[in-house]
Amino acid sequence: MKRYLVPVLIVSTLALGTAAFTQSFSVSLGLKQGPEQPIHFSHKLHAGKLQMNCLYCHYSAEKSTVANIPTPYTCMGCHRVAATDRPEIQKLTKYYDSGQSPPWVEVHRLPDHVKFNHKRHVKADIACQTCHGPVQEMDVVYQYSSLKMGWCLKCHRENLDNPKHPATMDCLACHH
Amino acid sequence: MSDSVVFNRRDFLKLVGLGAVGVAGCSQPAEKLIPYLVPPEDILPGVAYWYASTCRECSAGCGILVKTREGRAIKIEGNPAHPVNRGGVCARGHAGLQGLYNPDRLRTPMMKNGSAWQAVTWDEALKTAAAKLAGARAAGKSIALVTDNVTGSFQRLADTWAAAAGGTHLVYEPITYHALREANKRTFGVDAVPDFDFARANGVISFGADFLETWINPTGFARGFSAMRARPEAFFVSVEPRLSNTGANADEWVAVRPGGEMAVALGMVHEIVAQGLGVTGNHAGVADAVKDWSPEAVEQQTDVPAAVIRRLAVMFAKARPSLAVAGGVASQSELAVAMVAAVNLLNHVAGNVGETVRFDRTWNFDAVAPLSELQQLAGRMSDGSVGALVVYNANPVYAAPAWSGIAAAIDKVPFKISLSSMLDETSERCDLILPSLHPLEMQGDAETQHGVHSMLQPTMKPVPTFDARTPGDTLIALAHGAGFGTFPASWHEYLTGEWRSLSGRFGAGEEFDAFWDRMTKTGGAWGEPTGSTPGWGAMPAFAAPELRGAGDLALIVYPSSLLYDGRGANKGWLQELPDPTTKAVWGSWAELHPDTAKRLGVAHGDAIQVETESGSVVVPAFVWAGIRKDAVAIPLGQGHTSYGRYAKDRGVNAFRLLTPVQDAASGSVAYLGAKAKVSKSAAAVELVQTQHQRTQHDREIGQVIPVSALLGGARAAAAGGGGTAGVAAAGGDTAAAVGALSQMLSPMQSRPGLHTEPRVHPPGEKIPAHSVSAAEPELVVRSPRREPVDVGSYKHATHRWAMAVDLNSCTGCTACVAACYAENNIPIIGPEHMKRGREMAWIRIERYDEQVGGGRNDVRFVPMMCQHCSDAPCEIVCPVYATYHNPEGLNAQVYNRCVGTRYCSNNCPYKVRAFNFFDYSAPDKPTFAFAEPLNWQLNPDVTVRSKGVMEKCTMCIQRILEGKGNAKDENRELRDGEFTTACAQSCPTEAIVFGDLLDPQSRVAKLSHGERRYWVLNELNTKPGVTYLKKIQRDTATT
Amino acid sequence: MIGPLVDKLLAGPAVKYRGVMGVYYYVDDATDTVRALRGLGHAGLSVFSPVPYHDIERALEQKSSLVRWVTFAGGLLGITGGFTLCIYASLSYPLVVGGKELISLPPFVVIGYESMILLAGLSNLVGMLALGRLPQVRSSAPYDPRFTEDRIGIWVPCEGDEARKVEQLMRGHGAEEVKTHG
Amino acid sequence: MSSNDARKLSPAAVLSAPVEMTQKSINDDVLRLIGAPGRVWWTIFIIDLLILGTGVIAERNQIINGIGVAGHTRPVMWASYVANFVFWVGIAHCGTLVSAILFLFRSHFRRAVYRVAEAMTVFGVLTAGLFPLLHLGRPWFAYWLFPFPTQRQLWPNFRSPLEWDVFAVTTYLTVSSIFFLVGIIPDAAAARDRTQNRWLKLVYTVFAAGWTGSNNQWKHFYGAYLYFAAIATPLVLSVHSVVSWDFAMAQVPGWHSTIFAPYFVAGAIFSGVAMVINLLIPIRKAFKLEHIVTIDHIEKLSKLVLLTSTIVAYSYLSEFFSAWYGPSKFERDMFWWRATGHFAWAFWIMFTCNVILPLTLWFKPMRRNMPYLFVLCLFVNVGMYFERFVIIVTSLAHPFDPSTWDVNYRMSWTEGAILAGSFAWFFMFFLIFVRLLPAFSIAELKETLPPPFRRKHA
Repeated sequence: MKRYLVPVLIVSTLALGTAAFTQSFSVSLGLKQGPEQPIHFSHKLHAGKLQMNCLYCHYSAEKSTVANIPTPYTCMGCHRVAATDRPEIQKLTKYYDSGQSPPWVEVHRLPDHVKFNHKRHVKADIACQTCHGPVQEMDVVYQYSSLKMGWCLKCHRENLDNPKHPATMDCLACHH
Repeated sequence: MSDSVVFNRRDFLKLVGLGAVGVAGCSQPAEKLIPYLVPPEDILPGVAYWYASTCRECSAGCGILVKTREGRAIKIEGNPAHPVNRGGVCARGHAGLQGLYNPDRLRTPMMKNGSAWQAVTWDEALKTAAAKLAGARAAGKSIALVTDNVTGSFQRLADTWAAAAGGTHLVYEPITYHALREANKRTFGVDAVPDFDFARANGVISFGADFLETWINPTGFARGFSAMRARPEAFFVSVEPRLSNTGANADEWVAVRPGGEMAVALGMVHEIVAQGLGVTGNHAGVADAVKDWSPEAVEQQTDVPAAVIRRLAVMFAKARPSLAVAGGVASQSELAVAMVAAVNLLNHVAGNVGETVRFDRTWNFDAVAPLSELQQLAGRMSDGSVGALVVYNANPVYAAPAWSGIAAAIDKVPFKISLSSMLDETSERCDLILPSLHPLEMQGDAETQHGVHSMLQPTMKPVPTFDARTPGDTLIALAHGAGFGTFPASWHEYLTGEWRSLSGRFGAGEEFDAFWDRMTKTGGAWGEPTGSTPGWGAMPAFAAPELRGAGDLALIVYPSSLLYDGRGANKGWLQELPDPTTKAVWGSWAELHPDTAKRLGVAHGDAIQVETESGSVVVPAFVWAGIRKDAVAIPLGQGHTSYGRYAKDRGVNAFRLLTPVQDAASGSVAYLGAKAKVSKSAAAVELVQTQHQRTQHDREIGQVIPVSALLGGARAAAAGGGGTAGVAAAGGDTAAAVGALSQMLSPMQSRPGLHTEPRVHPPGEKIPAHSVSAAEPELVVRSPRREPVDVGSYKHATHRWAMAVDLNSCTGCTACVAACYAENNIPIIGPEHMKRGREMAWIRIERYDEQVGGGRNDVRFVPMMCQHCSDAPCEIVCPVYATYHNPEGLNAQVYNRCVGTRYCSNNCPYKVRAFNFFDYSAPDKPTFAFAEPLNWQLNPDVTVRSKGVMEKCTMCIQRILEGKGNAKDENRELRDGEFTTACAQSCPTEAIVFGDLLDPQSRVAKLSHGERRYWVLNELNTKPGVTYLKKIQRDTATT
Repeated sequence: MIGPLVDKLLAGPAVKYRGVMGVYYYVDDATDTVRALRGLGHAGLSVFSPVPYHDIERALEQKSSLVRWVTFAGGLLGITGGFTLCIYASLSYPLVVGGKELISLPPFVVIGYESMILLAGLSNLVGMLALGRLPQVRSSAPYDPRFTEDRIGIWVPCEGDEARKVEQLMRGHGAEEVKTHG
Repeated sequence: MSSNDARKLSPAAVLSAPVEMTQKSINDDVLRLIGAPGRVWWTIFIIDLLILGTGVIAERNQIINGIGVAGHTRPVMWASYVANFVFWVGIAHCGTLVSAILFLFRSHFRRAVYRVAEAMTVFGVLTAGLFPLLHLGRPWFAYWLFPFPTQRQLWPNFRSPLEWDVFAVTTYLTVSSIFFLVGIIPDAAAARDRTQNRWLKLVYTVFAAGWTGSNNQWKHFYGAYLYFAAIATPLVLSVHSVVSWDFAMAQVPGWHSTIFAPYFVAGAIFSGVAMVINLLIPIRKAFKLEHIVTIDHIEKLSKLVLLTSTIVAYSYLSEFFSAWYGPSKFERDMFWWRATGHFAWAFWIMFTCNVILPLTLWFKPMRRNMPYLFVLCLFVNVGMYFERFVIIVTSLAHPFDPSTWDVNYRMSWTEGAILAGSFAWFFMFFLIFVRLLPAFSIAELKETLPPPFRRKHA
């Protein structure tokens, strides 16, 4: 047994190293924890329990390359009256009154050399959850997908011949 | 890639106010932003909005559309609806953005404290200024207001303000049109600068007018000019001592002795009248007036052979309507009025007045003062009768001859206020600077052409880096503070008041607010041209100017086509764009004829000293045959002693060479009037050029087709019903056609042999889009097994993006290059690196002087960008697929995959790839090209490249993707021309056409299969996606 | 501290050898000895020499090395692998370059060829080491440093009487030195 | 008694050594080189490291600021770094040529010189291999040139000649290193058996891998060695062919030429042999090994220099001929410019050093004059460096499109420091090599001696 130990160790280290170096995982490795946000906003409550449409707040996702982060103005549309006694809402009101945006912490970050177009994907009937995961179950939003190129390509490869919304593998589509 | 230089999200939120939208109205913008063609609604991040406005980079006042993203202006394009430019923008127009985001713009009001500048608050500054103005008025002194040619409502406000303040409003422009106005007053009885309809003319003779560069309205004229040149017979002859870039587009260059233009015009008149050509009804009394100017007599005075004058006269008279224009340096001499009058007479006898010379829509230079008025002001300043001076945008300390005495006079004024946004030479001498907003940030209007009321609207909220105000508000605040005149509360109120009076004429019966919104949205109001054609008035006296001075070379000081009179010098793009004539950047030069240079013992690039009685400068010599042996030419624009990092201490200020010669009639300064002494100098100067070869060494990069072959080919095609290009030309049995054929099929290009034949496509074969090219290689090595790839994304492609570049239209103006810099985040790298050939431009204009030196003129401009070859040599050699062929035929460059082997550039026969030798996008590096806030201009749709990667033309892939997305949103097919590349959009002559080659109805497909097509270096079988159209070569000598 | 450890390492494991080692200077003496020993039926003998001597090899009736086949197999694997890699890579992400076909065999020849040589070389090395039992920590016979200088050693694994006979035979064939182990 | 006989039998025809040699004396002579280095060695070594340090600093500067610190321009996007690469690959070629091709041809004179030549090969490839990395705009991504599976599913482009380079050069480095290390095994055993220093003994024990010289080891050793030689020979030819294809496969006038592969191989041998001579002459002098590396050996090498010089000369002339006679105006202009344009000085240095000066080797006294030969070979190496410079820079500087002409490349101090550093890097290995490992093949030298026979051999 002992004489096999060294080769087994070497081989498994190499294999793991290669995997770590070259492969990404389409699901984060169990680190389903998002950053702490200035206001404890719960998607689980809004998108899950209250069944709000994603595009109600992130309205530019279907009109623009960029999905907007809602301004306090959007929030206050409801929270002028709703749940005004909660401390988090009072925090929000304070931001709103002082004319400032809460310093939200970015969860999904693409490198600058990737141009992702939200509009195209939303209009191709791809559910937000496909990439962002079950946001409606997340109390604190975390990065669900790896957002790596191989992960993007997986879907794009599968839909190359999609008759309605053909995907592309052309590099220029995202890198320009 | 390091996009960290690009604007970040937080800045964006601040700027568009999204971070605080609806917060108790406390940060409502002063003015509403009204986008062009889209309803003003919430501004979405990631979506581009367009605002109509007016370009204020020169006096022409082109209509522009400004593209904004995330609330910041990132691109300027021409407004196709605007009558001045009809869609084109020149390089200077594009560079307006670099004025907006100029890192050297003043950030706050500044007060001079001893010799140092001190930042002060607006309140404090206004209080001080108002007190000083009030003091000056109390002391019975006058107050002088000096501006550039502002026109429109601001002109009226300034006039009123100056009058109320007890002073004068002087409009100072270094380049003026006084001779034109004066001559028109004398000959036609109209004191105006007429419009010129180049498009209608069948032939143009220019007497020194650089109408494609700076003269009156270069962009608009270029559009008309290209329309004219599209007609094979329409000729253009340039009569000037130095071949300007306008002259470079001529079929013939008459290298006239400096100051001899008038004589040539009169010689032509003499001949026309003698032969009874033109409109004989206009000949009355003319023969007598020009009796001393027979072609033979003119030959004596001008070195222009009598035969040439006779030929030109006949050509000109027969090509009705034709057009003769007088301008440029030729019209800025001691006796300039006589010269312009002679050209007027020429137009008159040929019957062009009212046809191509139009007085129904005149140009507005009414308020511009000649130099003599500036001298008078200087005199008043010197004798102490001026108590305060207010300057806006004018920079007379730099842009006036030293002998005007303005600099010393300004120092004598007790208190000087500048409203400039830059610390230029004049502002530097002031005591207080109240920085003004950039025209792209402010509300206003302009009336550069009578009857064309253009709107200036703020295309973005003022750049927060700079604490500036609208000059109108500043003037009003000063008047209020000093207690003179009656003015409305704000400039906005004044402006709307002015427009209220226009609403009656241009309104569609709507409320004023609706009218105002419509005006801002569309860019202004302009009705049909009105006015009558004047008749011939008095016959003026004709006399040619005499050049004086100790030297033996006539000094020609001309405005630079990029820096103009120097106001563009602090814009990196304009410094880095190669001058269309010399391809020189970041400096000054003096042009010399090779024989003159030889006589002086000077080689190209050597330092020479040019000396007049007023001053002397040391510049590198630019030796070429495009200038007469008895002349030396220096461009204006450089030699700033302040004005910002890009302008300071670069080149020489040619205004300093001007001798005290003024137009006798108007008092404006004479740019042609001195003789200069030129000698070799030992000083170290450097001439940085982007192109060194003046000819193409028979390589047929830029090709021509003789007009005879073109007409012959058309006849043959009509007769035979088929055939294209050279083969068709051969069908014509004329000797000219055979000559054309031999010219097209040079030995280098065509060597058919046994082993070379084109691949035959079986009928019905489907060729994937990526491999389509209009090119028909003459040499295809047979490779029967080579099939286009038809898998993956390649399977479904339905477009093949391509371009057609018409060399017959290209005037070499470099507007496309500037547009590309703006659109594609191309960094500027400075002279040191330009010298080493590290230019980052994705498109360049190659210039080949095939025949220059008087007589037949053959200058070819070849816009050279990535050819997007179907069989691209660059792609094969990249080891990491950083460059590859995309399904829609584009040669793609993936920056983030590039490792920087530079092999692709080596293997590119067109040498159109630019390499990031340094980190131009890292703020901590000395090579950083986007000094804050220049980075605000960066296009967020285009990656900013980091060091060590190759980049090149993408055919504006971001626009292609956007266009395809729009079509998809609307569930329709793409329409030809619904989007185009930045270069094509900007081109004043529409020489570049972009589109889908697979759409047989597209303009590009039609042009690419037209008669004049060819492909650069086609013998290399690259199958380019860019088709060039041969320049039409007209031999005026036989026309 | 480390020094003695190194010495210990270099000394290698203590081994008990059983057999006779004869040391020769002359090649013909050694050849004769080998022939004689093989005549007596000693098959497992080894010869140590500073250079390979063909006479001795002939006397030992050595067959040629099997390394060539290992090399050949490696080369075959290399060229197949090289082409496979190129073709797989071109198909897995189809990208057109220079208007060429996806599977353009001519350029792949270079890759196939170089891979062939690389793997042939590596397998040649592996073959040599494996067949020559290298690297070895423990010699199969009592080694003498003179064998890398100018002496030839003949090792006959044997015991007891046989050893004595061998020793005599060696001395009779001109051995400079004979030593019996075990 | 026995050694006397052996000496009597020693035929002068095999080795015209002035000193009579025995197997033992070869051990003595060769292993004498090994051991504690003296003051001269240390002085040279420290100077060498200082130069190397300058090169490293220059490279660091280049990585931080960008490749622009070198003198590249558009259109001269490749210059000294690629020239260095080709130069060092060329140097590297001679070693394998001497050890493998001459082995196959049974040219016995190689035995005296092949170890030095082979060491030169390995160190030459190690030096050459640096340049493809450090000439990159983004050297930290150089690993993208190697095929490895990634989540991006992107592979290198196997159609690119640069990718061929990756395969050729790594293969060459691997195979030549193995060849070198395998050849050292028996000699390392000899050194192991002699040295008294425990640390050196440890080193040699590792290099010797337990070699005992048994008949079984010798059998497989030579079996493998033959096949190393057999595969290294086509490898040598292919590697420099591939290097030449970096240029020949491009369509740049002056590069796109069918004769490049043989021409580069000949040039590589030319410069490599010259370099071997440059290394051997000082070594044999400094270590008093004139009887092992004889004048005859050197003369044979110099004949190889002469032969390859004529091949190279022929290639130069035929290039000009085909440019002149052929149809391509671009080629014609290019070659005319090469000989008369801005870089004509480089061309004529190349031509003089590579074509004219080696003509003197037709004369025997010149071939046997060691100082002369040493200086000549230095010139040949200078000339061969300029050959690469001329091919790369002049061709790029005069491309199809005349608008890009006349932006001339000028070498920057960074490039100079890196070039000097590359020499220092090479000599650092070489200096360690001569002091640490047997610089001449003991086993093979012994084979040149007649085997010791008691009787007259039948």
